[in-house]
Amino acid sequence: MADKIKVGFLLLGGCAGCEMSVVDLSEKLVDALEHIEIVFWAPTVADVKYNDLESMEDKTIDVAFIDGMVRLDEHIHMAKVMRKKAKTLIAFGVCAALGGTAGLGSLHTKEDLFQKAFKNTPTTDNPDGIYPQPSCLVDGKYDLTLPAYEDKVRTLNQIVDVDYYIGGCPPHHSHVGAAIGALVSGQLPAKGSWITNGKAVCDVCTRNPAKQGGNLARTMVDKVLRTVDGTPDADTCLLQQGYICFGPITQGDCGGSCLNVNIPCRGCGGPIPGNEDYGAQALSTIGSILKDDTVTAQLMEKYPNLAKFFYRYALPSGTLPKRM
Amino acid sequence: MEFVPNIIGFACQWCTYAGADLAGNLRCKYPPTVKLIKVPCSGRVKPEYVMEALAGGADGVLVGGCHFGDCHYKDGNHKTKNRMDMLKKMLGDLGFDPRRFRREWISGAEGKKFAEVITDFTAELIELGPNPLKGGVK
Amino acid sequence: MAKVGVYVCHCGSNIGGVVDVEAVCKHAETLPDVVVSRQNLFMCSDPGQEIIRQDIIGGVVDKVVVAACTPRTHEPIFRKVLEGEGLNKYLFEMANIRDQDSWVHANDKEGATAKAKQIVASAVAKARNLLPLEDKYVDVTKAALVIGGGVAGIFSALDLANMGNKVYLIEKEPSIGGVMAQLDKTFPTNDCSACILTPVMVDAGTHPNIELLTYSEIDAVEGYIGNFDVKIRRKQAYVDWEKCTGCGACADACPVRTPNEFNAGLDNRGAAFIHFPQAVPKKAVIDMPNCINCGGRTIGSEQKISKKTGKPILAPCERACPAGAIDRSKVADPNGEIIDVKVGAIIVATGYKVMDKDKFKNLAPDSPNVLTALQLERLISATGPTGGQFLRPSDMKKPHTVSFLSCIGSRDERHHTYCSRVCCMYMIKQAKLLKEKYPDLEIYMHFMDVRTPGKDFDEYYTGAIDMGINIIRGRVGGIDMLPGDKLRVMGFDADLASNIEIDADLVVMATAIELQDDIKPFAQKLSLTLDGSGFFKELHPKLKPVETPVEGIFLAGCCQGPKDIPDTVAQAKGAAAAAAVPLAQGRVKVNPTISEIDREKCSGCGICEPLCPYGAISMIATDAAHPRARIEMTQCKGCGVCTTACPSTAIMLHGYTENQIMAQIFALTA
Amino acid sequence: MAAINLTKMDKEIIQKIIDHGGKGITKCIQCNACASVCPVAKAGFPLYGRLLFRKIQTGHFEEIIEDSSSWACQACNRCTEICPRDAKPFEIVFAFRRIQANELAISTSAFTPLMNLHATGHAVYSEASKELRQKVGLPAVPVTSIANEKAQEEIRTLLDNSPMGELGIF
Amino acid sequence: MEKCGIYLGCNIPFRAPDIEHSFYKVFPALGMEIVDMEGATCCPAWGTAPSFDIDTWLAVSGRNITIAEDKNVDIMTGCNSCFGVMSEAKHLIDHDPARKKTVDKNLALIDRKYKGDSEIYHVSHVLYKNIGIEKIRENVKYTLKQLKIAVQPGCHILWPSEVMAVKEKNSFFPTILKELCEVLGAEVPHYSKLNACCGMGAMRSTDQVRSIGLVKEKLVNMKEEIAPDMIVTTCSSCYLQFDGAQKILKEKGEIDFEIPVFYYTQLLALCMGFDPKNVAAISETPRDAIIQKIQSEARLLN
Repeated sequence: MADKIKVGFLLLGGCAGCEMSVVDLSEKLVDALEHIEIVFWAPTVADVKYNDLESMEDKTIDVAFIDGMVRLDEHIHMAKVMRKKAKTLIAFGVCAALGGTAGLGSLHTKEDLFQKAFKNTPTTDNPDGIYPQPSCLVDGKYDLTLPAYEDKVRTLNQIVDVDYYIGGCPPHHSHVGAAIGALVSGQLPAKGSWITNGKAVCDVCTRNPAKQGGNLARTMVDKVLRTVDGTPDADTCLLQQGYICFGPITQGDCGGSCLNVNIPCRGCGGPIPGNEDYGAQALSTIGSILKDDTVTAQLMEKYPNLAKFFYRYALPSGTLPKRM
Repeated sequence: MEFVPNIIGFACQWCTYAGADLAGNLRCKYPPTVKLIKVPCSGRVKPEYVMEALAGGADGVLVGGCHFGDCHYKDGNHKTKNRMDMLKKMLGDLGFDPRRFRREWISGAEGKKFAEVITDFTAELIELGPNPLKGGVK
Repeated sequence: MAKVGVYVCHCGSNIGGVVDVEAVCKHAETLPDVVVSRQNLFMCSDPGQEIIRQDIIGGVVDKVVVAACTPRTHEPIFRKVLEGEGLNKYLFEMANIRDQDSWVHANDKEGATAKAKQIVASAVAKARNLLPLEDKYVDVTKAALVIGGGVAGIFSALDLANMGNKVYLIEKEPSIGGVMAQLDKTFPTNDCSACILTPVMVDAGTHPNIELLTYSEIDAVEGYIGNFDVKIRRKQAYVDWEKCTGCGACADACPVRTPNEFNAGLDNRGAAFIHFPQAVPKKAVIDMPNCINCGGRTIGSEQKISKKTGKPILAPCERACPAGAIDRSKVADPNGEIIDVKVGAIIVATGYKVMDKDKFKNLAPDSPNVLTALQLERLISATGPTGGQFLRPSDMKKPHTVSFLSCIGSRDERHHTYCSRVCCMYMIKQAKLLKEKYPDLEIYMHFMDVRTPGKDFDEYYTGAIDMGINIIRGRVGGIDMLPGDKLRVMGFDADLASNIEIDADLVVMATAIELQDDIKPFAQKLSLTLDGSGFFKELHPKLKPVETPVEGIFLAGCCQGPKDIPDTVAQAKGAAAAAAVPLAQGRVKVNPTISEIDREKCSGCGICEPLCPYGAISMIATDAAHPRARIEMTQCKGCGVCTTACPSTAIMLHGYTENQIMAQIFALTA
Repeated sequence: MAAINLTKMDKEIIQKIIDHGGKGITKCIQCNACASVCPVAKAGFPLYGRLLFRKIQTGHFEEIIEDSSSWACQACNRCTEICPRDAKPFEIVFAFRRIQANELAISTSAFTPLMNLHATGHAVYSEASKELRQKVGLPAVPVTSIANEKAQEEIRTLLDNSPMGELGIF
Repeated sequence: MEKCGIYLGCNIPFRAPDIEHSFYKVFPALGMEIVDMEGATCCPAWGTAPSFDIDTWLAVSGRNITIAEDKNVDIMTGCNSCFGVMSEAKHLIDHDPARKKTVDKNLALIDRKYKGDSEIYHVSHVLYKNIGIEKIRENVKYTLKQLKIAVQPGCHILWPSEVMAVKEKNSFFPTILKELCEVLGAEVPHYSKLNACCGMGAMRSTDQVRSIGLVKEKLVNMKEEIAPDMIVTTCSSCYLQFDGAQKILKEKGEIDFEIPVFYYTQLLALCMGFDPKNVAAISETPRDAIIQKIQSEARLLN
């Protein structure tokens, strides 16, 4: 079929979980394949090499999905290549969109991270402290290289122009399905937008006190609990109970998956459209709803690193962190 | 050239902004470092604004609100305290010098205090030197 | 594209003498969207305003920035100019380059000019993003509330009532009258205080438009100018005022002795008491914390029946009351009764208190012969504890030597830095009254300096010297207690340049005027602020002396700052006139710089709902599963707390939008 | 006495007083409260506190530098406790004393305690004390610096390295 | 047993060692262990370093404080002047970071470090607050019934109250010493010049005549208003002044009476039955008669 949409998938620094969501579409993916043709899927699925992509003609891919964050020079290079080859580029999942959890690595130096990863973990035996080197001459003649480690994590849009964003860690397969559906039907929002229903997790959460009304209407949070401190009541708003939940601040395309299993939202869905800085807004919203400064102090004690708390999935995209 | 810090101040119109006006009435002297952005209440100041200002290269940011018990809107300043105390902590956690950010309660009667706070803040910023993000990519 | 006009004011030399106005103008021209930039010696003058007017008429500009003084005083003036030429008045922004620039950086002209450029840039950035706003109006309740029944409150209430307005006059004591009712005579005419005040109290008590609510306090104030909802707590008197005739029989019968506040603690009253002889309304009150529940019977408990007679045994107060107004078996609510009233304007006239002598440890506060000046007023008053006889408290003997100490707690950094304004004069009054009555009395008055600004005041003072009253320049540092209840006043005579000692029988201290200890929570109920001295802050010290930052709430009397009776009455009448304006207009404007919710954007998380200090936000279900927030326009006061919290960026605070503030930040970091 | 031409006075003394710890000098409003309870004033010394402050405020210096009244200040601090301007009069008197001391405008009797302090660590010391102590059943010397070579060295180090060390007293 | 560092100063060990000895007798008997502050120097007296240079003053006072800090004890001073000098010094060091910096620099010269965790108390504070009136009552053997005492608290224990760790309820009408004397059974009437200065200290060395003039005023006032059997003080300077000046005044014929003078712990020691040869053996104004009277059998409590 000539008018099949040509799709490519490229994984940068990530776990390929987002791609698993695509696979999780199962029969729906098979149905979709009537309309789409996957021309590139590396390095996860297809036996293609980067130079296969490099050698493609520009703009031959209709829609490219890139998942994972940007940490290596290789990521930068491949993102740029894919941008050239793709007509439409989607930052797929929260790592590509906002940096993801691995983005918190930016709060540590490269040296610290290397030490932790290659020397100080209990299961590592590396007394001489030998670390991966970007290039190395073996036997005096083999010039071997490894991708070089950048100083900090970046989001995809800090490297190339991004047309659309999809949140989630990973995105819920139903959301991926809906996004692919939108692609196929051509009903996409304005360029630069998130593909999302645009509402907070609270909007889909059955525990939202605003839906209960009356005595159950939302009140100020009078204590702070972590999930290790107890088991939340399964019907009451987690935030209201003191389990700090980012549901109000986070896009709810997941359908409230975590809340459904009694786990507070940590924000993988990304900020609601209009918010530029997830962590700053999370701090502002949560700071607003805490009853008084003793509760605030409690929060700061329970979560000793606020940057890692509020920016769990979004640090590299933060207004201030991205410029540091 | 001598380093003159650039301070952006978010000032509640009822207290700190009025206090700054009073400093003028009293002809208090302080360094010409602060530029106030008037807000109805310090509770209107998003933490993001502070971060934006710092990211944009401001050497210091001040958020000025009313003393507890004096808020024109009853308790907007309590929200300010919660948010800004956490923000100050988070700046440190981000590896950004939290001394570049101050949250102060300055009433409309405290013109002298306003001048003192700015004088003191300016001196501290001179000691800290320019914001390392000055001229950084936006 | 906006067409921004920038108008830079010299403010005479106030700005022009420090800031290089020409350079600021030039800089403004380089800013985006600025189409014209002009300067004038006084932008707020007619010719200054005319410049702006012409540019609007000519279509040159559609957004106006004036760089001058503070918007807190001058924004309304310039907004009128826009409005007059048909331009939306909210398309205006002020750059404060005087109060916050030239006045404070006069020693650094270069720095001040650089800062002025930045302030103008910030204002222009905001102006480019300004949106037109529409004023809305609501109807006004034609009634007023006057809080405080002292001389200020009484005069405010009378004036408003005489203009045809319904007035609620509330007073926390059982009677109106305030501190003036406690005074003996008043300076500089020596009229008897009670003689001039009592008829006015009666006027207020009988005026058809005035509803007197004494023994009452403010519980809560909600709403806004024109439409205040006030909850008044009428304290429980435990005496049926409908029946009480004010005969005082219960007070005579009551066995309790507790310090009498009206006599400044110089004597005692019963737990059942009448505030003072000329009280209005003249009604008895049982002060329950001090009631000893005669016969072990608390209020609301059944009467005991006499075994002898088979009749109920009555408590002394019950038995004494000829009108049957006291029934201790009746259950009463100690919280009192809540009365809801709706008013369009409020006058705060809560008065003051004088400092206690206990704070002044070096001045022998434990001696009964050291008195505050208010205590002396009571001591020499015909209705006072001694029936007007001048006797010192320790032994009820007539004093021969009296020392007066001024500025006790006033002009003192450890207490109050301000001058209490009336002390010099009332002490001279007291000294003169005493000297007139007892010419052989030796009187020494210790002043830092004597302050007599007022009509006929200095003549009054020099008259005291003519009478042989000794005026000494020098503050007293200590008092020793001598045997025989005498007091050794250790002073200094600046003119003799020598230490002096006076062996006094009585020492009178002019303790400072200050507001009541519980004034802060009260102020908070009304959203009013206190100034650095602890008095209620007026909107402008010169031009808006009775207005407050809360529209529709006005100030009268000493709650705004120490003042004498003529000034208090003048201000009370001024406050009444100001409060009458919205009542007469019939409608008031609702400030359009308030928050509004974009329901399309709202996610219905409900975070905003509990944050609103005015309960203006409610969650309305569009369909059951998706509630959305709504803001009640008349309740919102535009603080923006919800705007800041909203994670869906669905709330816009008009006049302080995200775009506008961000634009200012960008301008200031450019 | 001829009139004092205030415009010709030496106002630098005010800053000097501030530098020596008398920052309250500009606050004094001559209310006389301090003098009313001051032992120096009551004992009849000519240049008691508040007059000293006025002299300083008006730029008198040469006229007062040799006056010994300030050395009668007992440091009782009753003035500090009551000063309505919180000017801390005691600090001003001592600031003036320090100016006098550093110009060595002090009585010779002040030197003995200083030299004692430097030599033994004690401002007041006499050999006769040994006998007194033994009389009441105590060891001839107490455990203070008088019996402690190291302590004496320490006090000398502190004094020699201080501005006082420059005055040539020790 | 609680413990406290004893700071002797100069006057007590060298001019009135019987006061020193009374400390060693009284405090352990009341359950307070006394810890020596070896190598302590002069506080330094107001007329020395404090009159020359603030930082030198703070260094010397700071050094004395470090001796107690090293032993983990608070400081108890017997002399009001020492108490005032060191309390003010501590207040300045603790509240003025710039001064603290200089103190640290100076003390580093002698390998010492000021920590700020030892409080400065006066002997009368320890007796009143830590030991307590009741404990004293329990340990007294002889009562002072029908004896009248004029108390002299002294200035430096009263003002500036801001810097003091223990404050009187009203520093202008102090009661701590009065209560300490009353528990011994004595009558302690108020006299009007209670808080007037005795004239000792710097004034005495500057102008003896004027200094003695002040103490005379005070003595006459006591005599006229209450005619006490003895004067009791907790200040070693006041003690020396009252004790020494009476002799001079009497010789000059300015007074015609003598009132015995005690430092409070001397009187307490006598009431507890200690030997006057140790605790009250040196004075200019005779006090043998009153001592005998105090330790007479008639006054023994059972």
